Amino acid sequence: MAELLISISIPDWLAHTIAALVQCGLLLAIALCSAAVGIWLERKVSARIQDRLGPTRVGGKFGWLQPPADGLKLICKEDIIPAAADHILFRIAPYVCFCATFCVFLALPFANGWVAVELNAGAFFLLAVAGLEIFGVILGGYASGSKWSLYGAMREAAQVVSYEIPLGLCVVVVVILTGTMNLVEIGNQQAGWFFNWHIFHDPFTFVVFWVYVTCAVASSNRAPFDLPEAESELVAGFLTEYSGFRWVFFFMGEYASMFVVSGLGALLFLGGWNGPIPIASLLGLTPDGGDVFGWIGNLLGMCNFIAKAFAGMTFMIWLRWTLPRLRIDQVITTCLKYCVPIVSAMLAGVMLWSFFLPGGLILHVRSRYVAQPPSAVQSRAESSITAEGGCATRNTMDIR
Amino acid sequence: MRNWFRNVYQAVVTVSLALWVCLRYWFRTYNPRRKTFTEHYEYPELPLEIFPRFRGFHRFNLTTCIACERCARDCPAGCISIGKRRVEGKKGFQVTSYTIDYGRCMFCAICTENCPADCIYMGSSYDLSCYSREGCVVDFARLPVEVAWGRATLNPTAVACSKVVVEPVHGGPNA
Amino acid sequence: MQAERAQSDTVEFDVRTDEMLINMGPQHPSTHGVLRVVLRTDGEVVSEVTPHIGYLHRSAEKIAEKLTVRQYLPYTDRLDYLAAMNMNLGWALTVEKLLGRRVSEKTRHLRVIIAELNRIASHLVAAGCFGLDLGSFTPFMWTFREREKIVDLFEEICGARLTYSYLLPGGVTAGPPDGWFGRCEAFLDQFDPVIDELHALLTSNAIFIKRTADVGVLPPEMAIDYGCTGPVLRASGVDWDLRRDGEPICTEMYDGYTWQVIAPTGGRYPDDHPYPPVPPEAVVGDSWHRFFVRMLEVVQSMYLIRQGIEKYSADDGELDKPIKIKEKLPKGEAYLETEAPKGQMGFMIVGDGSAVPWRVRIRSSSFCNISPLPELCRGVLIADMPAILASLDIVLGEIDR
Amino acid sequence: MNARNIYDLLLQPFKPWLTGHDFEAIDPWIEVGGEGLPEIARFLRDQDELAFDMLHCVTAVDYFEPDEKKAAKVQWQPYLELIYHLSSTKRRHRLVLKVKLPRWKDDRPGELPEVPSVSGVWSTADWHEREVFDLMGVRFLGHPDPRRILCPEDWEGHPLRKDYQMPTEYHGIQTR
Repeated sequence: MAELLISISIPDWLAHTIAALVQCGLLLAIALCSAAVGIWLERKVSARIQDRLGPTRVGGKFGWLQPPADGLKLICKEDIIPAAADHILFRIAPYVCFCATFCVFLALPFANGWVAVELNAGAFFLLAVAGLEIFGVILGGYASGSKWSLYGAMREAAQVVSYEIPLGLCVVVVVILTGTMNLVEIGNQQAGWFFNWHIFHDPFTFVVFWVYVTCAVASSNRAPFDLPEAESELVAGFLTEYSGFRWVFFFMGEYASMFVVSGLGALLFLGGWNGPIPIASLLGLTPDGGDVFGWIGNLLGMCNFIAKAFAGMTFMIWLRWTLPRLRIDQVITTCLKYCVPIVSAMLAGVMLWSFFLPGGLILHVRSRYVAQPPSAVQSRAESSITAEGGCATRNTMDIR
Repeated sequence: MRNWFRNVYQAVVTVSLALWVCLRYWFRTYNPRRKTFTEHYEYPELPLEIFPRFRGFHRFNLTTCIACERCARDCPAGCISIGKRRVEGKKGFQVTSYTIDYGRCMFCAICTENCPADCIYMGSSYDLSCYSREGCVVDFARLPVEVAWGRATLNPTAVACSKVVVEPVHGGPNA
Repeated sequence: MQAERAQSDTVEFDVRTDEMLINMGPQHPSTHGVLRVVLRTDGEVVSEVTPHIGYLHRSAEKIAEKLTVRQYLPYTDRLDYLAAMNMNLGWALTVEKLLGRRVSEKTRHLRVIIAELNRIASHLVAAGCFGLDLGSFTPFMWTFREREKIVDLFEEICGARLTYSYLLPGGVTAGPPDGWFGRCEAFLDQFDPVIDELHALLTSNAIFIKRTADVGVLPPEMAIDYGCTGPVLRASGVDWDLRRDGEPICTEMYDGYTWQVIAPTGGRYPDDHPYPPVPPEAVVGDSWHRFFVRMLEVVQSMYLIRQGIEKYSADDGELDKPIKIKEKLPKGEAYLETEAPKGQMGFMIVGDGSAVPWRVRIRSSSFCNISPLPELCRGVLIADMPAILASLDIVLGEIDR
Repeated sequence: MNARNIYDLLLQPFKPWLTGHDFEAIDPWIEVGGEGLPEIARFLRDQDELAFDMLHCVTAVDYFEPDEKKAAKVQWQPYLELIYHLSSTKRRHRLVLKVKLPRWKDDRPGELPEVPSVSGVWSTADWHEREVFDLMGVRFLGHPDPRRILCPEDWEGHPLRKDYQMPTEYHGIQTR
């Protein structure tokens, strides 16, 4: 975009600034929309599960204007800062929380090449920045000057820090499989039919996916791991003293981070923007067919990606309204005693598997018994070795 | 170790079972015949269905009340007070006020049990509210005629009517 | 217990920690009303618990000294408002004991039906709130939905949805309307599968088991010592139910009914039931058992209701009329405990020859059930506090009276 | 085992403390002197054939008629009566124990009557005795935590006494 602007003789610095602003605006829109839709989804799904209807009034039959209405109401609420609170930190915390989540969107590709910042180490960046979110929560909990909030913050710290480990390991599994940390590349490697997705690569990745789901739920503080704001124990945890707009920011941060972890999960395991059926490539909507076709194909891919991310969010919501909450020691136990060993074992398994059967289970069987390999495989990009990765290189030629 | 595997197995099985039960509910609610449970009540739009024995706000028949004060004596909360006046040349009393303090009434229907004239019974209104404790006091003698005579049930409009204080046009003879 | 171990660990490692005093309640989502519990905590570990009650004290006993027994009946609704029918029944039976009266067979059967329906309603709230306090919101909605149907039945029969004032001393205000028993049975039929769903969502759920099994273990001796009654006592393995073991006036209400007292005596439940097995982690007297006993009692209540409907329809006697409002009480005192859903609800009436009792004493089940809370919560984690509290199933209206 | 048998059993060791009984009442009761209460309680709980392991309720009744006209008619002198309802989950029998107390210790108004606590025998008594202290004004000697339980800590008077006057104000709050 910057190049486009420069080409119509706009100064360099201005062009880059405008481009950055436009991209930020787009991402912010996506982040906010995902939060809004997430909130709406949460209310509707929880209502259906509980034999209710959920919002029905605001904005027609389905109450789809409920989130903006909620936001409006919350803005109108009295903004209270407790006397015992650390005023500056108390004010900063929600923005830290939201900004951290927003930063993650920077590296999140929505379609082939549609990413604000295409990083070599995208997966790494994503994990690192997503971990910043707890900073806001801890700040908020600490600065509230309330004991319940402090408990929430401490729980958050303990929980998220320990869940970063299995979460990271889950990502490492995919990195080993693909040999790259570039998220765009990881997405591209899963192009083609749904059995190209990493989740179906082999039984180990299938298990790893579910471990990833567990950890993702835990790291975005959703039930059954919503201990920082466990309402039946800690009143509202770190949110206890927050009201009005600051509370909205925390809330949007939570839903946006739900979107992020779901999106990351889709990217790593569920083929990213590649649909179960490669419609785009079957119809020739690839960059090879021309810019416009490529653009339409990417748009389709983006729809795919967003649909998957929302499916992930729906699953998290569904999970939340089904399960009781774990206790803090059990949360840590689940992480260290169950998730970490399982994912470590699976890591070893994946390594061995990709050594012996590098093509994955279904592809391997297919390539052995079916003469014609799927066309998408041919268009698959050659694997690349990143500076950070440098582990197993995947040779796509083996499949043929 | 066996325990470890059992725990994992248990967790996976029971969580999936629970998810399945919830999913079933989720989709069952889309059945147009079943609907969601709350969909059967469209409260603010449509009034709730009320059973004939419902003990709502009272209905009181001013015309038959003989001001015997049995209801006021029987009331456990002491929320009924009756004002009465002898009528010259006639038997019995005239009821000048019949107040029920709904801030105290607990809708136990004891007042209706022993009424010799059958002039008080439980009505079917349930949605009456006010902003002050004084507003909870309803004087049935001041209600609009059809309500006070027991033909209509106590309703917000009627109560509002009864609360209107009619000021004299001038400040009285000494003003 | 696990949490005790956790506490001893902190001592072993000799980590210097500060204790913190936290106020849980009177406004807290999981104290089931205006209960205030002061926690002394060391990190997540609760080292001392002090319950403070009395925020809902409405001088119920003093009010009774000004009203006749018939007039006082609406006030008994407000003790355990989740099981107002059972409160009415307890009061009615106590008055009848003092007056030396017995009701007709037909009234007796109606009372059984009503009391057991309310027992189901109350246990449903207990189960739902238990789920809610563990962070599972959905069962709460489902149980309240089922309770709503029971409340509808009650509304139809007595005209109120919470404070029923229906089972009066000497009889009932009015018999059930036409078709009421049919609707009652229809409710029971559709309620059957819901129990399975609740079991799927809570009882057998791995997380639920982890959260409740071996948490807040109340040994039988301690339960008896603290006067815990009802499901709390039975979950500790004491086979004690006033419907079977109480005074004649209670037990003869259930004459001719077949049902079982649910108590895991020796760790086993009496019946072969289709419900989930006892998990190996569970210890008799822990929160899980308290929950499970309630869930099984619901099923027993359903048996009782079905039998009651049969017996009521077969009986061609008359329903009794309640006592007069100014019925004179004899001199003397009568104390009677009945098996309310939350435990044994006792009323004592001291009559002095007038219509107004000289003194009324209400012995509430929740009051006794909550009193071992400081013992149960010593050394548990904060998250276990709501779980234990919810498993005791308290109603503050009854505790504070 | 009915109240008569229990009385006979108690007669042997505790004769001086048994001050009265009524086996014909609706709930047969045995009245004991206050000083012997803990021993009798322990005996009732620990004797195998008695095994009164559950204390249901501790309460008090104030026999005092504030109305002078009516007071002239009643036969009794004003007194307080403590009532303990016991039962045995093992032996399935029940008993009512009563303790008669003066309304005021040494007849000095304001001095609460005293009775030994049984909270060491049955833990139920702990809270119930607190409640009796709170509402009736009986001091339980040896109680581990003699605080008010239902009323606020700084409440004055004991509301269930017949001559109790409700204060018109509590910390600036109108009470009526």
